[in-house]
Amino acid sequence: MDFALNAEQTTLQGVLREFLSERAGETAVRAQMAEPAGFDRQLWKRMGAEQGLQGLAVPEEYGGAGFTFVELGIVLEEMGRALTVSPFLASAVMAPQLFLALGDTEACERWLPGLASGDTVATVALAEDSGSWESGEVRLAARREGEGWVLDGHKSFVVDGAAADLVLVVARAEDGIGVFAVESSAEGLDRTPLPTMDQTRKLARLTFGGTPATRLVSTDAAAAVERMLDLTRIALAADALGGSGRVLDMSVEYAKVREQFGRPIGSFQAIKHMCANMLVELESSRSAVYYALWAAATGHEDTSVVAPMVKAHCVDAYLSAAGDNIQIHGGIGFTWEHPAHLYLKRAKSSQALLGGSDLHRRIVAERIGI
Amino acid sequence: MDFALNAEQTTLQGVLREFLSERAGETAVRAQMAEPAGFDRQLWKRMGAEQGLQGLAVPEEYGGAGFTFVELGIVLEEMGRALTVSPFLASAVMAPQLFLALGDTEACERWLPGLASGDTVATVALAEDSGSWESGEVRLAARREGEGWVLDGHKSFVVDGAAADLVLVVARAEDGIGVFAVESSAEGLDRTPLPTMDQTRKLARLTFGGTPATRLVSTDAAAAVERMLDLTRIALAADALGGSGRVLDMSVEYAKVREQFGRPIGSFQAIKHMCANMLVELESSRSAVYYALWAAATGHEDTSVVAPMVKAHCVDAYLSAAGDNIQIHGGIGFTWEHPAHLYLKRAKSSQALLGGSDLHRRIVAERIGI
Amino acid sequence: MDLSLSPELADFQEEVRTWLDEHVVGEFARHRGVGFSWDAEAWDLRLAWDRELAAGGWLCMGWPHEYGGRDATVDQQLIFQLEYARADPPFRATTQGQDLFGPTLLHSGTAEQKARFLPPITRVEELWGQGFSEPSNGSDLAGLRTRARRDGDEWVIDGQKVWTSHGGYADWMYVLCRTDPEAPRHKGISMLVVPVDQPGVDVRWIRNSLGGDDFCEVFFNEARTRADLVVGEVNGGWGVAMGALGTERGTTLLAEHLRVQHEVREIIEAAKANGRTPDAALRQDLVQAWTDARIMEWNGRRLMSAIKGGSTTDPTTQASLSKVFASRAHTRIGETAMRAQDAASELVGADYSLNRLQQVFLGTRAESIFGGTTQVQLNVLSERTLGLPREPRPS
Amino acid sequence: MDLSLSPELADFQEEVRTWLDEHVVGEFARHRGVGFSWDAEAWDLRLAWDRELAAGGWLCMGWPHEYGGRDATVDQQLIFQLEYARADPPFRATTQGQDLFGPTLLHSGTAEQKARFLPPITRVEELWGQGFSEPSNGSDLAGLRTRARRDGDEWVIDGQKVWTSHGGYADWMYVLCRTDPEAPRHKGISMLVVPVDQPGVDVRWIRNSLGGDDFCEVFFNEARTRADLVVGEVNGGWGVAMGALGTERGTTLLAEHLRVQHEVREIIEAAKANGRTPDAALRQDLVQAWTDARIMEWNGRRLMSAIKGGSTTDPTTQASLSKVFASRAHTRIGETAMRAQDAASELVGADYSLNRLQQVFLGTRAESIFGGTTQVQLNVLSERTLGLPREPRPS
Repeated sequence: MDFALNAEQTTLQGVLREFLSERAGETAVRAQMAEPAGFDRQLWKRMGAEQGLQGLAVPEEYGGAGFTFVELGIVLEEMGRALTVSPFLASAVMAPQLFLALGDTEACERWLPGLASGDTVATVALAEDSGSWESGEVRLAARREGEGWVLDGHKSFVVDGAAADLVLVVARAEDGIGVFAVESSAEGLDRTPLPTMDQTRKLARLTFGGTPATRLVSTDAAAAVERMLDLTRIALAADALGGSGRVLDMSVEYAKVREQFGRPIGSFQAIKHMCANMLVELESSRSAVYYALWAAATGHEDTSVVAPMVKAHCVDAYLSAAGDNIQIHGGIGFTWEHPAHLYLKRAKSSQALLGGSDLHRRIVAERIGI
Repeated sequence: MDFALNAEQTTLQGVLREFLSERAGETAVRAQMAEPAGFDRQLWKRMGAEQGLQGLAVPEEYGGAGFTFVELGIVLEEMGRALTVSPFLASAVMAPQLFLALGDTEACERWLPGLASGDTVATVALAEDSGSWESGEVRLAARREGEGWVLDGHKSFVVDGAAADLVLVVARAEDGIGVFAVESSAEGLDRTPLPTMDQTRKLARLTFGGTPATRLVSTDAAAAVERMLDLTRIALAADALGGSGRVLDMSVEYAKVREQFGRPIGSFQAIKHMCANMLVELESSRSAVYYALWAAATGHEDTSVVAPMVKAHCVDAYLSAAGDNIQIHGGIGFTWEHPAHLYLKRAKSSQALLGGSDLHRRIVAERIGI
Repeated sequence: MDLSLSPELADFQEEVRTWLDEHVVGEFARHRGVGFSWDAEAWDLRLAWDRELAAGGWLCMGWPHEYGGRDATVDQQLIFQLEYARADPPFRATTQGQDLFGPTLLHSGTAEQKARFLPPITRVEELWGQGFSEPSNGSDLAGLRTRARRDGDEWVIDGQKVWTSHGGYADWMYVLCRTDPEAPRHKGISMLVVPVDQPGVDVRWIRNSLGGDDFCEVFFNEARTRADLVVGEVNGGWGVAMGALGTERGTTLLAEHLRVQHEVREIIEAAKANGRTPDAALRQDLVQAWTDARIMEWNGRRLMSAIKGGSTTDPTTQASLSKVFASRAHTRIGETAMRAQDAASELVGADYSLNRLQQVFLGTRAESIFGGTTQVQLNVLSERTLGLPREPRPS
Repeated sequence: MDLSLSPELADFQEEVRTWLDEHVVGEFARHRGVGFSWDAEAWDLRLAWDRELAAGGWLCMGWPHEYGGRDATVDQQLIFQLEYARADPPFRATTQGQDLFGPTLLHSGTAEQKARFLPPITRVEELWGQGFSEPSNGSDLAGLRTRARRDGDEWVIDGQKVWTSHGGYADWMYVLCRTDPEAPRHKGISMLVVPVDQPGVDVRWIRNSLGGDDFCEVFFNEARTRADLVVGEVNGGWGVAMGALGTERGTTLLAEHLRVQHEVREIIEAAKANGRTPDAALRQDLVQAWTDARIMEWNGRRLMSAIKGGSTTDPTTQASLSKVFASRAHTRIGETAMRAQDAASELVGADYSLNRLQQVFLGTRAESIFGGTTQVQLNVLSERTLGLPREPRPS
């Protein structure tokens, strides 16, 4: 019984930190920022070929490495730390976890190996212009046409929606909510990258006009979507944990060397306590994220309560830490050239994604019976 | 045009501070604390005879001094500072302001002179066991009997309800909400002092069984009650301002003399900044309270928005300052003998009185059209 | 990262659960969750409960068998705490000896001292009080002034201590005294074990802001104790005391922090009873309270792993940040507790008796002060863990 | 305590209101509220608006007639600001000269300097930039390294300044230089007036985190200015600069803080448009935002009274605490602004163009840094206003 990463997991963390700092440092991040659908395809291939990251948590029978959500969380933490611009969240968390939650083995066999290898980039399209991530709010219509299905309507705030080769679309059919696979080349599919304040996480708007789609088989698609959302919430908390860790490191490093009034600013109690409070919050977030990852990995009944809880808590803590980091840096922290603002924006976009923290606390309230 | 007390008002403030520190210091406060209906009748008489405080804001035609709500606010601030145990809020704010808002000149002529001189102690009974201060929630029933009215039901959380000679009861008659004057000797009136966590502010529960009462004439009693509540909200904010000022003074005095690690704790930035932040909040509360007092004094249309706003803001700031004061004092601040906890409790009871801060912000939201 | 139980641990869990089910009955069941570190409420009942636990062999579980423990592993201790929290019996009374002095003696005492003092602690036969803080030094422990001088075979102690939890019940105290006034601040301090029942020791209760008795001040006026009742080296008491305040507090913190989940449940029940749960603003705070309580648990479990050595975080850091997080969160929870009760939050019982939620509101103010203020904890975290420069010494 | 208007002030209010009604039209009306201290958005339009104000005689109202002012009273200035905020025209562009350098010169300049430099400021003919901060010294202004030495009739300046607002538009800069390297830190500093259009001055824009240009760095490489262009005494620049940062900022702060009420209204509108106002948690934050905005106004009005001398609070303290309250509150408001926009808060326009609420979220991060960090303000408040002991100097 250990509430800590084991030796293997710690090694994975170290390898990833080195890999990302070599292959996807700040210069690489900034190179992908300006382009609303940009991501580093070189890096993506290396992630797959050298590290096998995309398939880490995909079961071996579908071409993955069969590790658990804990290992996936370690990857997400490091990517949050490095602000990695890649469709990892969409294609290695959201899409495969939706496939797995639906339990359509045929679809898993058909698509998961491509996702696991990184050859296919996939995403899930759920929210629409209203910005709601509740499947009950879905309006995009699916109707039968001949043997298959066609989709009509739109999706928005689709994570990496402009770059994905495969889109899992949550749509409303006659018999209720269903999930439909649409390939990017499909007829009547139009994709517009949405310029975002956080330029490291790409969103897109998709329109569907009689677009042919394959319906994935499931006994309860809405429940599967909710399971996918819970896992994505935990993933975002892990990303926030990584970012929080990095901004604390930046603050501490700067506070040690920056001198004002003849002494390092890190010797002033105001700055010391700000950093120590960031540490308290960081490590408390770490406790929460690690527990949530373990719960997700083992299918613990707690997962559905813990997922919205840690999402709200950890992104809020991240936003606060990212703001404090700017304050500690002073003027330089307010400039475009300094990375401090990139973390503030990533924290903010993490807070908004899947719905804000108030909404997530409302979900917790319902799930614990308040 | 001046956003500051004028010379006369500053003098009043000084005189009061001296009067209360001489006549109603901590020993006097503690003497009244243990008794759930206790208040210092000697002091009350002196307030009237020597300072004319009870009638300060009562119009001259009703035996008062005819000053404005600004002067009343100055008194309340000083009483909040000194934690004065007296029915001033009930008898010099709530009851007379309800008389004036109702506009029943006959009743004003009959009762206000006694309130203004301090010979009569009065209060307003509005909330019931539910704790709600909305007149729409009132259930206590008034019915005609012969020429007069009788009351049946209960009231709770009545400020100084056990000590009052005259109770203005908000009751539900056939034709809607009305205000009824009941003397303490009235038949069928039963009063139970309620022991409270904040022992400086006394509450009572009153039961009425066929109790004879005089109905006060008014075109819109509910509106008059709301006006009285708004003025009481501002009064509580002024009380909170006084308490906040005192806890900051206590903190600063202690931080200057208490030494740890070979230096006054007030030389540590953590303590300095805690005190400076208390100052920022104190003075911002002061700006808010002074504006609200002026708005109330001049009948400004802003009053109904500002009243719940400053109540919520200033008692929340008070509670936070009272907590910080304990922290700065360390262990001694946690003892019964030290006055720090008295301020924490007064802040908390001010927050609960008339409904919590969330409720007050909800009222603001409605009034500004959100 | 693996929180699942081995078959052995699962058996142990079952054993604990069964014992608690069978023993948290009668008066003990009627006093679930009564008491806390900062109060002496229902003292006799809690003492009786401690003796019940002792009889079951559940106190001082990690200590060696020879001193009355059961050589339990850290994992077993953790499981016991989790089950204990689930059953919510009265709060233990005699934590001073079990959680603070005992572990210190185990670490730094002589064989004779251990044999003499540890078994009565495990059997709840002798109660202990801590003599560390003084009126002139709270956070700055090393500034203590109580002095002890040798007089033949005895130490003679003069001075005053304060904030001794439950000191009025103590049979013995472990007291930090300055034994070499010439040495630098940290170097002339010894930890002496002093019997309370003697003319030179005067213990007075301090009433706390809840209106209850918990802490004491203790006056030493030529108090005496045997020369060999020094824990650790003479003049080496500082290091011994730091050990007592350090990593040993894993289970103590955990017991306090797990208890909070019951409080939060009680807050939620209060809100429901007042019809306040539809209030979305309060709902947010209730969820925040629940989140905070869960994080306290997770921080505590990480601390236990750190104590086992199974974590990259060192236990001292983890204990310190757990404490800062918890005291801040618990204070927030206390405010939410009052709001959930609405107007009734003001009403107390006869003789100023407070309900549990009111106790939380007032009592949590002590948690950011005692055992090292939040400010001191933040200093330590920033300097020792983050490596930020120390503040300049006064010139 | 009397906020009512005398008949004269009521007339003045009417005059201001009428003028604004007649002039905030066309492009100016279409750009209501555009711009802020920390950005150069719509610069040309704002410059045109400043010239419109100048033509109306509304700039530098408190200055003597001889320099282009109208000798307005503090009350008149306050009323102008309140009416200005109500009309919400574009944010003034040329505040550096009007609010910072001008008042400094009025206070410390020679008659010749005033006659030469003040009228072009009131007519928006010459723009100014501040040269105070340097890369190595932000909050610690007295640590500045830029040096000026006399060479015949001229000063020769070498060094680097940074965070010069709108520096790229400046014709002149007022620059703090070390003119006596041997003197103690605060004593060898002079304030020089330096023309920007010369080979020795190189101004470069710094892109801020909003993606916009606002601040500049300025490199002085043997830059030259006339010997008599010193404001105040040679080596007396510290006191002159402190004046510039001190009590003169009443109207500047007020203008910024009153603007926030429009932002809060816009936030409320955004929440309504998103159907989010039934959300009770957001409602609480919207009311908090409105409360904060009102308190900013009231703090600002108290500051104006303090400047008049009609308050027991000294203006420096009031300015400092207004700033701390406002920067903290404004940051909170920025976060509420994003939440009110919900998912759409992430979406920006072409070329990273941000809506006003997004600008508030990002831009407010500068407010607790520039013009003296919150930490420095809290130090000053605790030491000068509360009289707490200074921190010990490093030994």
